[in-house]
Amino acid sequence: MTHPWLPNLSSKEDILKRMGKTEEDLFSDVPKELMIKGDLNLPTRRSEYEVKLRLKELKEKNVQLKYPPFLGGGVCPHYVPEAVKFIISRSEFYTSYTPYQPEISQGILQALYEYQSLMAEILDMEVVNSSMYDWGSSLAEAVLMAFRINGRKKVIIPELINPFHEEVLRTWTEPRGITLVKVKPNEDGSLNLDDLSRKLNEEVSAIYVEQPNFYGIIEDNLEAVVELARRMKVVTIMGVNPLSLSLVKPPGEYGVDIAVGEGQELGIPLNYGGPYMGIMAVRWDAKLVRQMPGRIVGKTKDENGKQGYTLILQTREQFARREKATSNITTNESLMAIANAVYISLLGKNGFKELGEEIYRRSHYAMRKMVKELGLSRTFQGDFFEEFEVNLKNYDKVHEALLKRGIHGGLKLSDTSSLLCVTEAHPKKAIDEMVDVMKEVI
Amino acid sequence: MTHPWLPNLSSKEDILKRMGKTEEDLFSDVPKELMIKGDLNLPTRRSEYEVKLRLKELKEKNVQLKYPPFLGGGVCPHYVPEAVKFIISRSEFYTSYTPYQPEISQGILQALYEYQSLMAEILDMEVVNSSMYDWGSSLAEAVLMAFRINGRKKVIIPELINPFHEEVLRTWTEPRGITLVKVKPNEDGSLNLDDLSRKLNEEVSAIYVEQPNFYGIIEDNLEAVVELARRMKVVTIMGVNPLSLSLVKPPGEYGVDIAVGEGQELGIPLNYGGPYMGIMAVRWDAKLVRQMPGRIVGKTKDENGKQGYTLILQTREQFARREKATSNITTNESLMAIANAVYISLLGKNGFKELGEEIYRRSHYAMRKMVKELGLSRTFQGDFFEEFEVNLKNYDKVHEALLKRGIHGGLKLSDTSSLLCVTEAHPKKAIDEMVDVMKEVI
Amino acid sequence: WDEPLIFEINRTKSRRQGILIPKEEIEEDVSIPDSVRRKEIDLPELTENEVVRHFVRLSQMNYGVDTGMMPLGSCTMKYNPKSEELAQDITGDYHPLQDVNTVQGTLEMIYETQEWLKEVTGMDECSLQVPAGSAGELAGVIMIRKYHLEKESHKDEMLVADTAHGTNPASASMVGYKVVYIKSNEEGLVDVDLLRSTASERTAGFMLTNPNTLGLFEENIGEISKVIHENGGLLYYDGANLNGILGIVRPGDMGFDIVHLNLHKTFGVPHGGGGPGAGALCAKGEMTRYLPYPIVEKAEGKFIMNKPERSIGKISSFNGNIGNVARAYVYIMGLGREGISEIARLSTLATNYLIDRLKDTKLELKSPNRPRKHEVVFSAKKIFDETGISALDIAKGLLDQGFYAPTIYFPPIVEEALMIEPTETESIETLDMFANALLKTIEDAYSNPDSLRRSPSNTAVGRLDQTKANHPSTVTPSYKVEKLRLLLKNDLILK
Amino acid sequence: WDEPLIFEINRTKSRRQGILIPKEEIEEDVSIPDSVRRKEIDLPELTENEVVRHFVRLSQMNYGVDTGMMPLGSCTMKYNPKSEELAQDITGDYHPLQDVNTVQGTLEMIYETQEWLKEVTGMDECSLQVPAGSAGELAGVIMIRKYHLEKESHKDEMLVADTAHGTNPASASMVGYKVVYIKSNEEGLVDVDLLRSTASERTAGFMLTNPNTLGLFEENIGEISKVIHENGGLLYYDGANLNGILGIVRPGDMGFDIVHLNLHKTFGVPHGGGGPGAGALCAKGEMTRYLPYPIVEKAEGKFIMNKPERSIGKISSFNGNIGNVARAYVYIMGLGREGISEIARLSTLATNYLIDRLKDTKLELKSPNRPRKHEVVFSAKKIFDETGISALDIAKGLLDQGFYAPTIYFPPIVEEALMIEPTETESIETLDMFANALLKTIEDAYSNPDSLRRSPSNTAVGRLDQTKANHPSTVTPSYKVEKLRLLLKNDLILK
Repeated sequence: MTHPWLPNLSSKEDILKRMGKTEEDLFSDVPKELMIKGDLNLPTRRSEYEVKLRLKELKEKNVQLKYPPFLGGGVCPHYVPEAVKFIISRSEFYTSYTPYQPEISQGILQALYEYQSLMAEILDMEVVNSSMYDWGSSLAEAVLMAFRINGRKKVIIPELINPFHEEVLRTWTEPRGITLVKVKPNEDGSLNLDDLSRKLNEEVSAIYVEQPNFYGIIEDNLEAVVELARRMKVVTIMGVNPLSLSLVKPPGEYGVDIAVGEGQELGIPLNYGGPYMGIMAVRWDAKLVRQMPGRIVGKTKDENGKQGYTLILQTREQFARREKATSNITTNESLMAIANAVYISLLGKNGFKELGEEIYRRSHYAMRKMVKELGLSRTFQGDFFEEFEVNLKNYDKVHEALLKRGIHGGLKLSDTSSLLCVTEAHPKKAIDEMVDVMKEVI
Repeated sequence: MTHPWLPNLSSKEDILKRMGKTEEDLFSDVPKELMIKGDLNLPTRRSEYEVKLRLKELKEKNVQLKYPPFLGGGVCPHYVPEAVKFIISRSEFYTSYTPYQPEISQGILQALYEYQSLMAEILDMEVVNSSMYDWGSSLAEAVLMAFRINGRKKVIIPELINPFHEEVLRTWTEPRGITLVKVKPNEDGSLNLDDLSRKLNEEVSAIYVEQPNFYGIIEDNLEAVVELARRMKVVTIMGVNPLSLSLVKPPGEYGVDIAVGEGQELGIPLNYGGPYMGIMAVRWDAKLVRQMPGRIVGKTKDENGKQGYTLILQTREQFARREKATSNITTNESLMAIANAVYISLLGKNGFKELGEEIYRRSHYAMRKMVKELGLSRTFQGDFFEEFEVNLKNYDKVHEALLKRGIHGGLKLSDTSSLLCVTEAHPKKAIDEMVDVMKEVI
Repeated sequence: WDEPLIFEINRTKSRRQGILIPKEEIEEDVSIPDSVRRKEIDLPELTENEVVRHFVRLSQMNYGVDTGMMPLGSCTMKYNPKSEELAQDITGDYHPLQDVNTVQGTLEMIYETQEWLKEVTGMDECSLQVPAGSAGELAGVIMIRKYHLEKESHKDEMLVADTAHGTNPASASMVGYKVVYIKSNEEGLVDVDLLRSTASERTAGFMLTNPNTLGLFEENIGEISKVIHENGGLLYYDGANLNGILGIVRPGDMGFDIVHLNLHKTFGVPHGGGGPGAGALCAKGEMTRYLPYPIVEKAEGKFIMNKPERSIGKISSFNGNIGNVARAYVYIMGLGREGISEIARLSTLATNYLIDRLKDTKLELKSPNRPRKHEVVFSAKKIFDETGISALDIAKGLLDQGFYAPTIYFPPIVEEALMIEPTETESIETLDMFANALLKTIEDAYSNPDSLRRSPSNTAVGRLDQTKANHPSTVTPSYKVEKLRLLLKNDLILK
Repeated sequence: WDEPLIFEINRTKSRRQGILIPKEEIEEDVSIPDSVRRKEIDLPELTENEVVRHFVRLSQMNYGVDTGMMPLGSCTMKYNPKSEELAQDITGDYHPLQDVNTVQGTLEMIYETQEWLKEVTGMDECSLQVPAGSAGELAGVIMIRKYHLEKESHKDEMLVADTAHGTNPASASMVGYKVVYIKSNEEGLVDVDLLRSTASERTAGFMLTNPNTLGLFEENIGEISKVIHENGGLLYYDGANLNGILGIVRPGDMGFDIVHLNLHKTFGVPHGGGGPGAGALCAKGEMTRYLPYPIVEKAEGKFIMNKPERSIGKISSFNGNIGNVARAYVYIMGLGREGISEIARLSTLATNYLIDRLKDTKLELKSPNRPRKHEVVFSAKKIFDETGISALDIAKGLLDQGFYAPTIYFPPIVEEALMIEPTETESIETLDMFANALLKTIEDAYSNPDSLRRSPSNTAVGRLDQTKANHPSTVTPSYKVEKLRLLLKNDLILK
């Protein structure tokens, strides 16, 4: 037998002979009764072409939509430039490992340093790690971090928190006895500061706010939140859609302690759930930095004074500290961080702003069209970025009608409520067509 | 204005200022009356995403076939492995130029040397150039080469020559007064040696044979052809489908002077007409080598005795010899030669043979099924490789019926004749389905 | 070469952009009030060419499996077949919250992958929601906790082998367990007697890799399983080392209750410079009820997303790293039953071949007569004692010979450890070259230690100043900090 | 590093294969008779990993536009936007002989490209059937011949400027024309008086590039056109230098009858290490009837393939390099009218900026006061005379500084020529770096000529032994020859 991925398959006997051993010798320590008998119930090997045909078959079982779905909920359809795909397809990057040997890993180290630096500018925060799994896990780690810092067990979150991230937060923190307390929204969907003040006390470890929140609504008084938190020595955590920071104030300007977010919207495909890209950043404060999980790349010099990059502050990590580590994370989302870095570099100062504005305009166009032409209402009236909610009489009916035309509408929040995401990936004619179809059934 | 491909667009004025010039100064030598006035009638610039949407729109105007078309005629559908695509997408290769500076072009030079070497093994000939445009142009160049060698103007070609290549041959050689004489086929489709003997005389510059010929038929007596030609000092040119050489004798074994052929079937997509890959090789004979067109890479050493590769025998080429060059070719198909090299390396000794056998088997299966189940006949009865012809009552009717099911049948040779190509890219069920549909209309 | 930082390429600061934003004619103003509006941002301004060239050059300063052998122990740096990239076709453009009726093909792929992983692990159910191995571990430990809570058994200790990966204790500790280490015996295996005396009603579980990080198969696994289960504990399998037994023996058959897999190790998904990977978390019997969701199931000919009855919830926000699950799917399909059954045989063969090639050196080996599985850990202590050349120096010496270095100083129970995992995808020729390079480095340790201590010298940079890198007054984690340092004339201390 | 030849990687000669062949269960024997059956073949036996790693390593030993600036004169090595690769979607899988009804989208793309190229050249019709520029030239000269033949005018001379690309005379000669060179005047332009006295009824045509290879615009083009046409000749435009006037002036408006374009130069198609490129051949008035076919036309809302009335036929076997035509399509669409009109402006700006940066050196320039267009040719003769450092040495010196070298020793009318074409895609910063590198090299010519003569030293190999490479007793064009040499104990002379 021969197989394209197994070079020594056909010379196994020769090699064993050279060693004076048999294959049985190599497994003599495995109890006979445990060994697999007979064939595994797996398909027979396929040639690459047959694999491709199988994938094609599967793809044909998926519905080919006419436009990207109008779905958000934390990740959104965007156009990923070819240059981004090209760079992360460079196999020196994608087949490499965590750069524990910096001398022959300068490429990925510098690229990750650049990711950290670019994200630092976007967030306006000094220290960004080189990735967590996704927004949800970044948030969970941030809360665990706050717990390590102040030992308190209550965490305040907004009622309009993204429920997907909230669930991850619960899964990770519940075992440590951390409880979540929710703050009501105002009528416009923003955080109700009175309710927040009421719930804030000395048992509170951290306050988490989202910008924008799950309904896409832009929080307009986060200065007050941070101020309140500071008085109670509560750790402030801000979750951001980094793309929204093209238009709205970054976490650094508010002086928050920790920022988390999702990098998917900056050059990463939807991937039916992942890989995504958990952003995590902290202020320039040793207490925060030393409690931050994840890998960080820093700049230094080599023996000859030449500039170079290396992993820093590794004493926080699991392989060195074991049970005392700041996190168990090892495999992260490095390649996605590079995708972010390439995409942000391509956008640049001007493109980043233009993209934010175009998304803002298109999503507002869609919302206004639905309100005007379909007479739909919104539960919360605040200004929003990219995502917005509308009330429908019958979500399912609309959804089915749209699907029939190859259009996937918004996310079902309830039988009468839909959350839509509109980005630069949705041409005007896609929006118009969606509204037209909706008109027919509403 | 700013454009992603034009770095100095926004700083044009600054740069001009640094030079103390205006843009008008730079074009002061262009007569005013010739200068373009107003806008060119071109579309407005599109963003990359808009380009992608336009391409998608165009693609949707094409018919999405269920299986690769059963079309040959010199190029055939095949599976191109991902590893091949991956390698020729390495931009150090595809954005590079003809390796005139060997010191920083060793990669492409070695890759081309490997192409030459791998193709030399397949053809069993010593000297292979690093590509012509396609089979047709290789053939034309071979005939011009023969003309340079012996100054004679008659060229013998088989009646069953590939007509697409024949036309290229005519276009290129007619201006030089070269005339083509055709040799009849035997009943089985092979070359009629008697007819050949009759037409062979001292005015003949070259004999061209194809293996297999346009009807896919394997020539079984090429020794005799070469022997006849040798007696008359006629240059022998053999056109080959290199994939068929997995099963049939290579040109080198026959001792032909020049081999030409098409590399498309070894790892190059159909590309709706090109890029393809013209193969050209000659025997180890100075007279032939010095008259060969195209670039050749050779092995040598550097000043420190280190092995290296460089372009050789460049005195044949146009940039040095101008009107006395062996050809005007400059841009060739280097990257496709590398695709060939990667694909042949992946196949290896065993895979190459297996592939040939699988294609042989599938195409024979298809032919026999049509003969048995549909009662179709073949004009020529000889053994064939990959392509075969069948007689139909009504090509158009069958073609339309197949197209309706998303199947593209063979090539129309006449109202009652179809040339089919069956390769490893056509699963058995595709063949079966085609025959079933044909059954309905025959 | 030196490649400037991306911020420093466009030195004339002219206005450039690397991609055009599509624009529709829509009459909408951006009406964000000034109080929340972003003012400034310092991002590069570059054309596509500048960005591409920059990152292409960076890539060339990086070493991956496509460049050469990466014998990193416990990392399973195997070749990643190019066809895996085809899998993006059924994942890339799909939103995780799409109506399941629109993604039946993708769900079928996930379902099949689950089925196949169940088969190779011998477990009853698998969840692919965990985005990496350590996330799987975390989820596994949370499952253990939840299970015991529901059983109302008070358990606060997690047993961990002293050869375990650092993630094991870290995961246990994240969930609030007290970590109790089980020291290995002389042979490098779990000391079953010690285990027996340590295990108690406080024991929530035992986290184990088998083969362990020394590459040794825990042959007493049957007994270990018995001890743990008798104490009401659960046996947890760290799948990082599965490559050493894949196709030979299954965790499920060895008595493990929960297994996490690293699809980026054992199942050929590329490592991406540290990630993304993909994980799987599999469980047996009652434990399947606690798995993270969604799990894809088949109901009336349709694929649906299901949540196990007592599921611990979600460990990442959506469906897991499905893009990489699809790569593993291609990998398993390409190998098939025939290929999968050879993985452990061939990776084990490679390891033991290397041991054979290195047996007459000063490298030392615990239990030299036991066969290794996927990896082997040598001690360079003798060399260090005799020449002052450390495991680190040896690692750097290998870099100069065109190889990536083995894992060093792990596991901690071996002094001057060199942990080597060749995998089944390195040819015998490459194994020989690697052995020769290591032999030459050892020779150099004796004949030319000074130059070895200064290695690597053929690399983009030499050994880096780690003190400067980590010192509060010089630590530089971003360009923003560089700029601040310049502005504050270096008076920026991390405190 | 040294990368072994692909034949020499699997040294143990074990049976390996890099890709599996799909196999169907079909009962068919391979019944080729022994007399024509292939016996043996010596091909490598390698796994996918070995093949990929080999070629990845080779790629890293290669320099392309994605690595750095390639100022090759007359080659127009501009950046190739990555989005061009998207175009494969509408070409890759389509067979050239498919029913045109099944490829309407692809035909529409071809049609639009034809239209756009007509517009930018000012010609009446374009054929995209020519696979490269020189194939276009050949076709163009065949068209000229056929035209004259049909007019029954006896014409056997083709005029060619002495600054012309080598392809011009070579193409003319392939068609059987006698080549007559028109010497340039002092300024480096076509000597119109000489042209007038040389042109005659024997003149079939005049092949010209404008701007010429010195980068100078032939400002007397109106007069040149008049002279040629008065003699019944045709004016042929070699499009290699179109980048210097694209968007400023059109060949059609200058009086050219036939134009070939190199889509891989002017229209951003990658050069592929020497090819594939793609060509276009455009004609005006009566000459359109002779163009190679197929040409895509629109008829009753459908796209069809058409053959011009008096077409010379086909120049390549099928439809031309459509895969690359599609890349050019994306390039033009991405730039649009706004971008296309800036190409010559910016490429000319870059050239003249470089001239400005290099003006106070020992490099000499013909007609220093005339602006250059897309390229400039310096003479290093003074440097050579004063230091012995040749244009070749300067070129090699640049390699050591991370740049590709300019074209050297061309055009032949300039001694020690350095022909530099920066293109519009190199940033001002890169232009400055290149100018600095050239300045440094010139300085080295005076201060450190010996080391410069030994350059390059930072490259994979040093200067290569060209004598050995080309000598009949050592010339080695394939591994087959290497093997024969070994077998015959080196007694293999090419004679």
